[in-house]
Amino acid sequence: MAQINTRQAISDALMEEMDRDEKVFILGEEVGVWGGTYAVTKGFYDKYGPKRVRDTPISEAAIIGAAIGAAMVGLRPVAELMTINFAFVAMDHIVNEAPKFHYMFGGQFKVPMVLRTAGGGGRQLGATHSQTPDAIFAHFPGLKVVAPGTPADAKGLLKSAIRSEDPVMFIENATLYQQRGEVPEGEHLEPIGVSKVQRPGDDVTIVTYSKMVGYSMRAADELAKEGISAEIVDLRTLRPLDMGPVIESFKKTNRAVVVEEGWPSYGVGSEVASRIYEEAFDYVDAPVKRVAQKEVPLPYNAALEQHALPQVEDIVRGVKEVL
Amino acid sequence: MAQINTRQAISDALMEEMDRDEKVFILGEEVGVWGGTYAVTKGFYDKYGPKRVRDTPISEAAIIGAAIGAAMVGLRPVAELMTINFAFVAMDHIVNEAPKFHYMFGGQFKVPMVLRTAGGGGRQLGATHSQTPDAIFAHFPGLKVVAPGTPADAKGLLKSAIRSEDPVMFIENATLYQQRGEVPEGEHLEPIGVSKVQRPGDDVTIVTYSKMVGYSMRAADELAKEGISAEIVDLRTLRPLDMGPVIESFKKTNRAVVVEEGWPSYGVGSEVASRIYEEAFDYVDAPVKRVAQKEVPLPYNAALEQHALPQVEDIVRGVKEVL
Amino acid sequence: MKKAEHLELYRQMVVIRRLEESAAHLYQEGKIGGFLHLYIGQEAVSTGLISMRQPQDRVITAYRDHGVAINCGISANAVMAELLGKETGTSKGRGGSMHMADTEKNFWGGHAIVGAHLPIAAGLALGDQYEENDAVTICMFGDGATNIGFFHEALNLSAVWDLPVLWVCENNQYGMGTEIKRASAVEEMRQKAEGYGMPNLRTEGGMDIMQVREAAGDAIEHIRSGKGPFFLEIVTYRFVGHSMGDPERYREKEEVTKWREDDPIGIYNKYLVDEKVAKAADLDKVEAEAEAEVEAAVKFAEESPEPALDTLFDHVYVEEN
Amino acid sequence: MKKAEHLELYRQMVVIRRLEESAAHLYQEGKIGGFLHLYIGQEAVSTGLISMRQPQDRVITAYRDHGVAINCGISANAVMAELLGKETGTSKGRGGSMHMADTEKNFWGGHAIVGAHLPIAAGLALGDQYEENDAVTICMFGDGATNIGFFHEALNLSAVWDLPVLWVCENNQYGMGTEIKRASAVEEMRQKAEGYGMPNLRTEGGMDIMQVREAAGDAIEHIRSGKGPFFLEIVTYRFVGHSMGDPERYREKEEVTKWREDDPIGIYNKYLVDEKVAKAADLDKVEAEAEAEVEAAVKFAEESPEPALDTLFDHVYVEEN
Ligand SMILES: Cc1ncc(C[n+]2csc(CCOP(=O)(O)OP(=O)(O)O)c2C)c(N)n1
Ligand SMILES: Cc1ncc(C[n+]2csc(CCOP(=O)(O)OP(=O)(O)O)c2C)c(N)n1
Ligand SMILES: [Mg+2]
Ligand SMILES: [Mg+2]
Repeated sequence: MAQINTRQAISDALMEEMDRDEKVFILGEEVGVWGGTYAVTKGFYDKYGPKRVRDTPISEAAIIGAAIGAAMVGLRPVAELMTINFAFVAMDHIVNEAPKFHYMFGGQFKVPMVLRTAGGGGRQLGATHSQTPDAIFAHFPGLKVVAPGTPADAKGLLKSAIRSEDPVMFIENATLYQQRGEVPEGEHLEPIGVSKVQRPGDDVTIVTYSKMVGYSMRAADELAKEGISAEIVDLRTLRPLDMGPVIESFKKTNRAVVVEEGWPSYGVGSEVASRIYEEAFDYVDAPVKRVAQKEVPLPYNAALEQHALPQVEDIVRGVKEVL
Repeated sequence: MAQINTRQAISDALMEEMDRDEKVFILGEEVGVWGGTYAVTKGFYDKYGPKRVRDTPISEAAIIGAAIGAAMVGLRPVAELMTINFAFVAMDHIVNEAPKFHYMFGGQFKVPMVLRTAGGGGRQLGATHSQTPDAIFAHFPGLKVVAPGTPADAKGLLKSAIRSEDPVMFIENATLYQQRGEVPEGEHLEPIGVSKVQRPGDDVTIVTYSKMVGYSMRAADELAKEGISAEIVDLRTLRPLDMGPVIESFKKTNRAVVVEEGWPSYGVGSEVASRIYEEAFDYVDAPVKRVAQKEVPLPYNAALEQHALPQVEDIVRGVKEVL
Repeated sequence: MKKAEHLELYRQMVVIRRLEESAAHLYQEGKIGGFLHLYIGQEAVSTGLISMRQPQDRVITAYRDHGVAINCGISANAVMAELLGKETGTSKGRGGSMHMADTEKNFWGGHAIVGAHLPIAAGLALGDQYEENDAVTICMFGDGATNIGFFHEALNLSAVWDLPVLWVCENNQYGMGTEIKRASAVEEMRQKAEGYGMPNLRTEGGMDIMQVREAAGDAIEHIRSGKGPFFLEIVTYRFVGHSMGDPERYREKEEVTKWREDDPIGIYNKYLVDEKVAKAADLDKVEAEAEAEVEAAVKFAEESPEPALDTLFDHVYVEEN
Repeated sequence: MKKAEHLELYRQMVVIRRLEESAAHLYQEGKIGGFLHLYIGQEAVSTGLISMRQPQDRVITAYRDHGVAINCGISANAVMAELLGKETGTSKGRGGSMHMADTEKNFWGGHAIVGAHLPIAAGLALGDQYEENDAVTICMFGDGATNIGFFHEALNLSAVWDLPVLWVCENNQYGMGTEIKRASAVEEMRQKAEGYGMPNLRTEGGMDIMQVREAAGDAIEHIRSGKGPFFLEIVTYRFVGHSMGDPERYREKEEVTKWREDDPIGIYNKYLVDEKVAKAADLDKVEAEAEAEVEAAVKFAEESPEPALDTLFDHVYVEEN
C-alpha cells in the first residue's frame, strides 16, 4: 500500500473514474486552468480538456443546477463548491431539488451527481468561511452525505459516490488535504452508508467522522498512556447513517463520546447520542458526551479560533468524564 | 381575554408594532396589494401605504439582504418569506450574513430584523413546498429561532421579536392560522428563549413546539381518558433553547417524548433528547422517544402524506412506549 | 401544415381548457388538493411552442404545467390521475399538479420553486451538447421568474457555454398579484437578454398560436443551427386567478374581460375557418371529442387506485445504499 | 482641488501600497493568517471614488477591503491590528482581512461571500430613502461578482425602488483565475446594467485617479439629485495574485508587466508634478511620511493585545435573550 495524502487520494479517485467513464466530468469555480483551489484537480484541465473540466462563473446555484440537469439526462457530473460555506448560496438546489426529484416524480428522474466541497475551520478564515454545517445537509432524505476522515476512505468513498445513482454530497476537510495515510493501490471502493471501526478498544466508544477521526486517534493515544482503551467508530456517511458498528461497540464499552468539528446544537452528536439511547438503552452507564465547537461564529484571531474549536484535550477530557 | 385565531394574533402584533414604532416596516412577496398570501397583512397596504408595506420582486435573497442592510442602519424590517421552503433560496443571508455580523465586526453592527415565514406540511403541496426544516436554522449561533404553537404566543413572541436587537427567524405554521385561542388584549409580550409548560401533568413529559403543541394536547386528552397524565412543555424558541422547564418536568416524570413535525434525523428531537440525558441522566427511566415525520420527501397524495406526518395516535403510542 | 396537424393542435388546446375546467370543479369538491395553477388563457403559448419541437427536444417548465404536459403528449388520463394523486398519474400521485413529467415524452417537469428549473434546464442542454446531440432544450418560465437570481445565473451560463437552450418567458403580466412594473426594472422581459448579449425576440402574439409557432420556429432553428441560446418573450394573459382561491384584488375585472375577447381557442378557431383549413363542423367535432376525452380522463382518474400506504418509502433513493 | 487635498489622496494611495506590502511580509512570516487579498494596482479606484463622497454617503465592499478602509478614514493602525487579529483592530480581531468596518466612518464592511453584500447595500440605501436622507450608498464589487444571482436581484430591486445606490464594478479583468470572457456573457460589465434599464458608464481610466474622480463625481451627483441608482464600471488591474499563494497560472507575466507600467501611484505622481500641483520633493515627503505611518502601524499592531480568551462569547447576540 502506498502512503499518499488526501489530496492525492481524491485526485486519483477522480482521475480513475474519469478514465473509466467518459460521462464523468467536473465543473466548478477554478477547477480547470487554476488546477483547483486546493490543487485537487491539478493537471486535469491539460489531460481532459475544457469539455470535461469546466471552469464556471461564480454562480453556485447554476453550478449545482446544471449538474442536476446533466445528471438527469445521463451524465455523471462532479460539481465542486469551493467551500461548504458557499453551499448556502446553492442551498435550494442541494436540499430542495436534487434530493426530491427521484421521489417526487414517481421514480422516473435520477440525479446521479456528486457535489464535492471542503469544510472545516482552523485556518483563520473568519465566521463566513469556516463552518462545518454538515449536519444540516444530512437532515434531508433523498440526499446522501459522505465525509471521510482518512485518505483511503476519501478515495474509496469518492469512487462509490461517482458511481452512485443518487445525489451525493461529498464533504472534504480543507485541513486534511495534507494528511497522509495508506491507500490501497488500484481499484479501491468503499461503500456509502457504512460506518467503520478505525481503532479497536474496550473502555469507551468514540464516535466521530472527518477531521475529528485524526483528533480522536491522537486522543486515544494519550488515553492509552493512562491505560484507557478507546474504540473509534468513524461514521464516514452522515446519511444514510449506519449505527450498526456504533451500537456494537457501545454494547461492549457502555460509554460513548461523540466528537464533531461543528456546533453541537442540532448537530451530529445530538443525533448519534439519541440513537445510542434508543438502540442500546440497557447498556448505558453514563450520559453520552458531546465534544464539539463552541457556539460562536468562528473568530479570525488564531488563539480565539482554536479556543472555539474542539481540541484533542477536549476529547481526552470528554472520555474521562464518561468513565 | 379574546378568542382569536393565529392569523389575527400575528396581524395584531404587526399592526401594534407598526403603530408603536415608525421604523418598523414590512417587505416581502405579496404582502401589500394582495394582502399577504395567508392574509396576515390584509389591510396593511391601505393603512400604511407602499413605503411601510413593500411588495417585492420574487427575489428572496434580496428581500433578506435588504432587510439586513436596512436593519444595520436603524430600521426595523419585518421580512416575509412566503414559506420556509423558500428560505433555502435566501439561505446565505439567513445563516451566513445576519447571524454573523454582530460578532464578526467586533460588536459594531446590529441586525435587528425579523424574518417571518410559514412552514409545515399537510396541505398536499408536494415535497418542495411542505417542509419543516426548523432545526437546520437553529443550528447557527447568532440567529434566534422562534416557532410559537398558540395564538397568544404568536402574538407575544412576534412583538418581542420585532423589538429584539438581534436577527430573529419567526416560523409560523400555515395550518395554524385558523387555530383559535385566548389572547390577552392590549400589550402582550412573551420572552424569546423561554420554554413554557402548556399543560401540567405527572406521568410523562411531552416536549414539543409549533403545530405539534395542539397535536400533543389532543394526545394528552386521549391519554387522560386512560388515566395517563402528560405534561406538555412547549419550547417556543429553538435557539436559544431553554431546557429549564423540560428538565424540571422530566425530573418529575422521568419519561419523555419529543414531538416535532419535521424529520427526526439531526432534528429537534435529537437535540432535546441528548440534552435531557446530559442534564438529567439520573432521572431517566426509559429512552426518550422521538415522534416525527417519516424520512421521505413529502408526497402529494393526501393519504400518503398523512401517513408520513406525525399524528396524534403516534404521540399516544409514543407515550405508551416510554411508560 | 396539414389539416390533420392543425386539428391535432386545436384538439390539444381544447383538451387543456376542458381538463382545467374540470380540475377547477374537482378542486372545489376537494378531490384535488394543494396548489392548482390553471393555464386557461395561455394555451396558445405552449401548444404553439411545443408543436415546433422535434422529438429529441426537451421541455421543462414551472408549476403551471398541465398544458405543457398535454402538449408534450402525456394523456389526459395521466394528467388527471396525477391531479387526483393516483398511482396511475404522471408521477404516481407523488408530485401533484406542480410536478408532472414524463421522461419518455422528453418532458422534464413541472417545477415549483420559481426559477430553480432554469439552471437545471442549462444542465439538460449541457447533456446534449456534451453528447453532441442536436437537441434543443425548451425552458419555459414566467415574467416573475426573471427577477430571481437563478434566472441570471442560468442565462449567463448558457451564453458562456453556448448551450442549446431556448429560454421562453411567458409574460402573462403578473407574478401572482404583482404586475411587472412593480417587480421588474424593465417592462419588456427580452431586454434582460440584452444584459447577456443574447439574441432575443418579443412577440405580442401570444394569444395567436400561429404567431407563437412562427416565433418559436425561428428561435429553435437559430439554436439548432449551432448559434447558442436564444431568448423568446411571449406576451399572454391568464384568464383566471394565479391559483385557486386567488382574491384577484390586484387587477380590474375590465382588464380580464378585455383580454378574454382574445381567447386563444377562439382566435385559432376563427383562423382555421377563415383560412378554410377546416369547417366549423370539423372543429365542433374535435371539441366534442376533446370533451369526451376529458370526461373519460376524470372517470379514469377517479377509478384509479390510490398509492398503497406501504409504498411510502419507495423512490427515496435509487439504491438503498 | 487644493494642493493639500491632492497630497492627502496621494498619501492614502501610498499608505495603502506600503501597508499591503508590509502585510504580505507579515503573512509570509505567519503573523497574518487566513486569506489576504491585496489591492495593489487598484488603489486609484477606491481612493478616487471615495474622495468624492460626502460624509453621509455609505461605503460597502467585498473582501479586498484594506484600501477602502484607509480611504474611508480608518487608521493604518486599526487596519494593521485587524490583520494581526488584535483587540485594537477594526473588528477587534474577530473579522480579519476580509471583514474590516467602521460604522463611524460610514464604512459597512468588508464582505467575504461574493456578491452577498449587494442586497445588503440595497438595504442600506433603503434606510436612507426611508428616512429621507440625501445619502448615497457606494457599493463596490468585482467583475466576477456580476455573475452571481445576488447581483441580479440587488440591481433589479434598486431600480424598482429607485434606491440611492451607486453600483461600482471594479473590473480587474479576473475573478480569481478566470478571465472575464470565460465567465461572463458580455465583456463590458456595464452592459449588464442595460438589462435593468439602468444609467451606466464604463471608464477605462481606472489607473488614473483623476479619471476615476470625474466618473464617480458625475455618478454620485446623478443619484443625489434623485434620479435613482447608477452603474459605474471602472477598468483596473491587480498587480499581484488574487490572494497570497496564487500560482498565477492563468495570466502571462508580460500582461502583468505591461499593466505595471500604468502604476496608479506613478500616474498620479506624474500628474501632480506635470500639472505643477506639487513638487517632487513634496511627494517624496508624503511618501516618507506614509512609510513611517505604516511602520508605526506595524509596531502598534504587534504590540497590541490579543483578544482575551474569555471574550470568546462576546457579541454573539446583542441581547442574551
Ligand atoms: C422561490 C420561490 N418564491 C416564491 C414562490 C411562490 N410563487 C409561486 S408562483 C409565484 C409567481 C410567479 O410568477 P411568474 O413567474 O410570472 O409565473 P406565472 O405564475 O405568472 O405563470 C410565486 C411568487 C415560489 N414558488 N418559489
Ligand atoms: C459565493 C462565493 N463563491 C466563491 C467565493 C470564492 N471567491 C472569493 S473571491 C472570488 C473571485 C471574485 O472575483 P471578482 O468579483 O472579480 O473580485 P476580485 O477578486 O477580482 O476583486 C471567488 C470565486 C466566495 N467567496 N463566495
Ligand atoms: Mg407571470
Ligand atoms: Mg475581478
